[in-house]
Amino acid sequence: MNKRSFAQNTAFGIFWLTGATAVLIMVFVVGYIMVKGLPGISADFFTTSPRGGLSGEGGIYSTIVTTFYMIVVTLAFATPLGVGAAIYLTEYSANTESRVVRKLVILARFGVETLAGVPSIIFGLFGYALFVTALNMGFSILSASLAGACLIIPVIIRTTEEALKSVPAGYREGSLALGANRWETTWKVVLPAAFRGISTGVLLSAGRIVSETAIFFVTLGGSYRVPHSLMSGGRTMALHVYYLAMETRAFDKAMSTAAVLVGMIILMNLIINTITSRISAKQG
Amino acid sequence: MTPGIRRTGIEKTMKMVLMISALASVLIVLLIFLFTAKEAMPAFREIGIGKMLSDTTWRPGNNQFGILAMIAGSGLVTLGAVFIGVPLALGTAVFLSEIAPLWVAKIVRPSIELLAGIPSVVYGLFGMVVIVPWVRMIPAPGNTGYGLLSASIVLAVMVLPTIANISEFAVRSVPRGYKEGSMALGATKWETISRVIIPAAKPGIISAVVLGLGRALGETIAMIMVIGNSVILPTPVTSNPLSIFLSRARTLTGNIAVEISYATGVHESALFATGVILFILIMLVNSSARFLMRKGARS
Amino acid sequence: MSKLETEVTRMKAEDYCLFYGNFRALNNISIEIPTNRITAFIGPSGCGKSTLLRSFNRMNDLIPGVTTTGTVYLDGRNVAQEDVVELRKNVGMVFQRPNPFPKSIFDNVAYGPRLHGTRNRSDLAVLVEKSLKRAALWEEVKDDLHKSGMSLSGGQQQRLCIARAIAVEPEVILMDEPASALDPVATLRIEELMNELKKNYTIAIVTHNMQQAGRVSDYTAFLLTDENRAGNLIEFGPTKQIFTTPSDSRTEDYISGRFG
Amino acid sequence: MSKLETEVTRMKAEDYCLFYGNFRALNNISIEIPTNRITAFIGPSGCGKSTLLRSFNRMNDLIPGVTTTGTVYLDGRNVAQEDVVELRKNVGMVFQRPNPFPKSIFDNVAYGPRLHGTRNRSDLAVLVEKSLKRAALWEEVKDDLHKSGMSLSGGQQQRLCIARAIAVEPEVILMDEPASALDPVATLRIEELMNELKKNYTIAIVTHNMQQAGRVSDYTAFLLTDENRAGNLIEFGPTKQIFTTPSDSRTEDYISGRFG
Amino acid sequence: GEPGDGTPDDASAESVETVELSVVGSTTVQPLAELLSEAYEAIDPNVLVTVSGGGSSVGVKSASEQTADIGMASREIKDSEIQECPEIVVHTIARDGIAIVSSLDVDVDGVTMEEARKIFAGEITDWGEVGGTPGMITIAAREEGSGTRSAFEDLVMDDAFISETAILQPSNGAIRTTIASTPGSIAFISFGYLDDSTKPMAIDGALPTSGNVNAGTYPVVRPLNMVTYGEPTGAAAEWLEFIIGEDGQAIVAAEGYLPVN
Ligand SMILES: Nc1ncnc2c1ncn2[C@@H]1O[C@H](COP(=O)(O)OP(=O)(O)OP(=O)(O)O)[C@@H](O)[C@H]1O
Ligand SMILES: Nc1ncnc2c1ncn2[C@@H]1O[C@H](COP(=O)(O)OP(=O)(O)OP(=O)(O)O)[C@@H](O)[C@H]1O
Ligand SMILES: [Mg+2]
Ligand SMILES: [Mg+2]
Repeated sequence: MNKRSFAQNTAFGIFWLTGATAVLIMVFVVGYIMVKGLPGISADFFTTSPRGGLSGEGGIYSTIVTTFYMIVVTLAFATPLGVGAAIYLTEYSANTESRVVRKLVILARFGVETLAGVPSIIFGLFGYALFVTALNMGFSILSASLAGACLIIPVIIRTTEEALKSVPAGYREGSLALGANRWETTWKVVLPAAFRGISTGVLLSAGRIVSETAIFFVTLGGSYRVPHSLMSGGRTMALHVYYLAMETRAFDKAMSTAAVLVGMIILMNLIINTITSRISAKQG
Repeated sequence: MTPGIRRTGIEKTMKMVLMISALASVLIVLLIFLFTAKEAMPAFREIGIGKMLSDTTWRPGNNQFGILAMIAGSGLVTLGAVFIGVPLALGTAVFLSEIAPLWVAKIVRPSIELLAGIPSVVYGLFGMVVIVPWVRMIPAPGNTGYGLLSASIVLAVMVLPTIANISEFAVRSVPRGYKEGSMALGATKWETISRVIIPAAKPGIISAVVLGLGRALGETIAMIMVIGNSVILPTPVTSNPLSIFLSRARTLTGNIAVEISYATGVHESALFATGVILFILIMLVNSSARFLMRKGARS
Repeated sequence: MSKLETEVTRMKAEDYCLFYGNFRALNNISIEIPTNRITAFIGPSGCGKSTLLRSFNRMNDLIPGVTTTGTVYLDGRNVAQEDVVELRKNVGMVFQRPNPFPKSIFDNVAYGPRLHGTRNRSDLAVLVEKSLKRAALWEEVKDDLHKSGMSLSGGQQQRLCIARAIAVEPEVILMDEPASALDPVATLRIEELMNELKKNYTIAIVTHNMQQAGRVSDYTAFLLTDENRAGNLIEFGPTKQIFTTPSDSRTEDYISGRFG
Repeated sequence: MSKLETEVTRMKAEDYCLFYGNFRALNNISIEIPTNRITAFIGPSGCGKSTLLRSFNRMNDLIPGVTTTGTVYLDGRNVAQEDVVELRKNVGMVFQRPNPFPKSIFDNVAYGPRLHGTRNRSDLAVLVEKSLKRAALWEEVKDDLHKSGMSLSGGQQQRLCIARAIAVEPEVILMDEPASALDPVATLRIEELMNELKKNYTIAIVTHNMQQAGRVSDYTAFLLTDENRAGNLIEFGPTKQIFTTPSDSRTEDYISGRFG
Repeated sequence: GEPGDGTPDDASAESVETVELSVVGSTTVQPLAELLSEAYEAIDPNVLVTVSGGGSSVGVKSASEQTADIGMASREIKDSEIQECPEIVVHTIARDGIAIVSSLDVDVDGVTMEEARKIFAGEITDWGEVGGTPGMITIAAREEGSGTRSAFEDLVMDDAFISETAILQPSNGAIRTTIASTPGSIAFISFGYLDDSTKPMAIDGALPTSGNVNAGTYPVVRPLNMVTYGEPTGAAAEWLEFIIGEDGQAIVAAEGYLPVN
């Protein structure tokens, strides 16, 4: 008996330790970035653009603008496609249909799963070969966001599917039994009920765009000008961290930019958690 | 009836549109493969796949394009990350799902979510300024801090959330009945966890690890910032075989990112070929994870 | 069965079989649902009551792998050849668990009419009021029509779903254990309501509860699984007769509680 | 209740209340479980039958936020002060849904004994055989002991769970609706088995099924929720008496089916 | 403006609207070009110069295919590139010395060309062999294909190869960081990246200074080029003129590069 509870105490001790380690790692990484980065942040830092070539002077204004552009344009491409695909996969594919359609659904699922596993540098290569070079779009927000959309489409599809699946079947049956067709049911009942879940997915994807570096490294060009059209190149904040760290010696600026990035991610996580906890509060 | 016809029309159109969006992913995968493969063709033709895969020398200036060293680099850094990260991730997963009181879980889970959200370039930066100097303090000839160990540590932290989340899910989806059944027989909590819950969650846990592996293989930016990027087959730097991790290396992903800017001709094509090989490698890893997951779900 | 002959048949199943994949869930069912009457389907769990009920408005079409043989008629027309949207408009359904949409009470009831082309705000208001009154819910909610349908009690939600079904003015209302999620008081309300509704509608209900079937229905169909787990119609007739002088001993066994 | 006085009490609850957070699920329950008898807990859904049953082996300890007042005794000792592992060894449990581990039949049955120190392979083999025989499963599985417990039919799985519970040689076996997931044939097997087991064990079961309670139990406890949804013990006594001459009208109503 | 629409023909100088010039290519030239664009904007606010990276080859290709107004290359233009697009015009805007630098702890002040070659080829592996305190030499280098590396290989390595064990970094800045933080290390970087975090090393007695380059005693020099499709006109011509002019060359010099005249 004693031996059994000793084994339990030892094991649980180790598990507590791993849990604590995970938290400590987070605190250390985030804490380090914040401690090194926050002192360099002032109002100027947000309102001026990088300048001075190798000196790494200036703030991050234009990189914020570019990041924002990237989020908006990428989501504009990916959200309709991703949500549409998820609707098809959850709402339409269950119906008995021709063999062909069922084969197509299996194919589509395979596509989504594969896409979800493709590493971002491959999206970068692809974007570089297709959009930048073959389609002559050059280093531009358009090229980069098309490549970026490929990265987040699976994320949006997956989270949307989850959200759609958590809509009670009773809503659908209720609507169909009143003589609504599939699309009416989806548009009027299912999508509104899944809205919060879908926005979580979209926000999550926005986070991916904010964090992404490898893809934009080869498709966005890295100009630190404020972009003024879809064909302008640019530099996202994450990319700026990379340039600052690798090109200049302005590690302090790199840390400050990283701190802003991490702050943004924390904010997004907070929003997502509020949304999801509200969802579960409503359902529970 | 006009509204009826209009409604049917909308329904049919939307169905078409939605189906096309569902197939867009397939199209993208296809395009990605075709385009990378097309660009890679000259390299495969001129160098030969076999030669690329078996040759350790990468010297584009001299028309030598072996990527074995990079495959070894990717493999070793992933191995290191798994070695460091997996125990931590699994421990955290079991801790979160079975042991942690609610208030503790409320601290640990967001921490892990945050780790998942931190951009890889920030991990790279952190690795450069914190991990690399730490590793440099290990006394060994030629140890500069840049190398597999630093990269593995950084990567371990990066894959921790993936593995922890998926395996926590696997542990959580073990039916409550197993747990109650075991406890009702007079098992302690730990006996229940170790003898019933973990074995039942094993397929899920394994596929979590494999999925983490896929993630690790695909990581790029953080890797090039800390791994040293030398194209050598990693070898132990001292008599201790573990010192292989102090060796510098280059990953497949790093090879692409480091050289793509300046490459032309066959060199550029060889980088696309590296991409194709990476793509296939990761597809293999991920589909084995999927296979394991399905097998787990069936049993 | 003599009394049935004097009734007008609204719906009818003929030699109807239904398969979930290879599994035969309904075996050769022939049954008539008389107009302006309440017909109850009873039988042990899994005997196919819900499946049969859902065949009348083709809800089973939604389930992958379902195939059928035989025919279901509405007013003499084969439902399989009707437009399914139109059919479901004519044959409404109320589910076991109340399932109001996460919309306001008003929008819940107006949902169907809007689909079917009623856009005018005041027409809708009239229709909503009429439907809620018929469903005996109006008095309780008339001041809160903008409140979410989800915020009502279980019994109110079920009546809301009935109002929603009535609002599209169907000919038939199918109810799958409409009271099983409710407390005795709410159950009583729903039962009274059914009696009220049968003046205008044809009603078919599934119920687990012998007492309920006895209290509320005019006709009763008893289903039972055979040795292959396929549902068969054992007996069908006026409720009185089924409950007092069943012609099949299995019916008697079931009703007196010797089964299940 | 006179007959109870001649029985030996194995377990006992005294003034027992249980709270899920702030919600009082059991209110002041006092009941005795006599040795080598089958005691049935009946009552409508949500009245606290499962909760009460799980109090006897402290399974409710696993649920966060549960608090209790009053005392539960096993052989006169307060279970709250016993070692919980030892208690659960002595008070076994069989669940509503058969829950074999995803292990071989042999390992399922040997699981408990191994925990409690039996390591010797041949001892285990003897014990497994004995337990499976008692659970009336041996003949069906003796050639496939290495097969997964999950591959058995529902009824076999439930008997496997009973064998698993018996293998640790408890004094009391608690069964929470052990037959509700089973078909009539399997149910009959389990009922016969209970009659067999009561020679050696004290058994308490929860059941929804009046007929089953009537057929199988020696004593019956009837629980009902009060106006606060808290479960109260309405009546407890020999099953015959409860079913034929209940002293509380609510018991009669329930048993004759006028409730739920 | 799309990158393609700023071709010489339609970049009209009379227009008061903002003209955008897209400049793409070498990451070595990029920071310098950014400074030059900032300075030029102060003179002519109607011209907006957008500088993107991508690498020397991308620079030449972009100019040839007219997807950018101006390409940047930190190396000589290859014959193959000229063959592919004979219309391209090369403008050398600066010269760049490539300096050998070591970490501050190294006590060797200079090497011969031969020694440099052997060190980078991995034949000399200890500082003791070149007159310093014995200790292992750690080499860092730019990646294959980079302009800096190609120039260094052409000018220093002859037919030898840079050792495979070298730490490779994809930018001059990262090289400098690596050297600054790694004891006993050596690398080559562009003059523009020289600062006091690393120690410049003399080659054949000549320290890497502009003076020595101008005097012809420092041997490792390459051109920094801008490439246009055809002779530049309009804003592109004006900007390039500005760069070659006095103000532009002052910036070039201030950044540590060598003016062209
Ligand atoms: N979607 C389905 N796929 C496969 N089999 C199904 C499906 N739905 C029901 N069945 C099977 O068909 C049979 C009849 O089911 P049905 O739901 O009609 O029974 P029921 O009489 O309504 O039972 P209950 O009283 O429990 O609701 C059962 O054996 C059931 O398992
Ligand atoms: N884990 C829990 N947390 C909170 N409340 C609970 C929990 N488990 C049960 N309850 C509540 O306690 C009351 C009694 O539940 P219990 O499961 O004991 O009922 P029961 O008589 O077994 O019902 P059934 O016949 O449906 O199984 C119910 O109101 C139930 O909602
Ligand atoms: Mg049913
Ligand atoms: Mg229960």
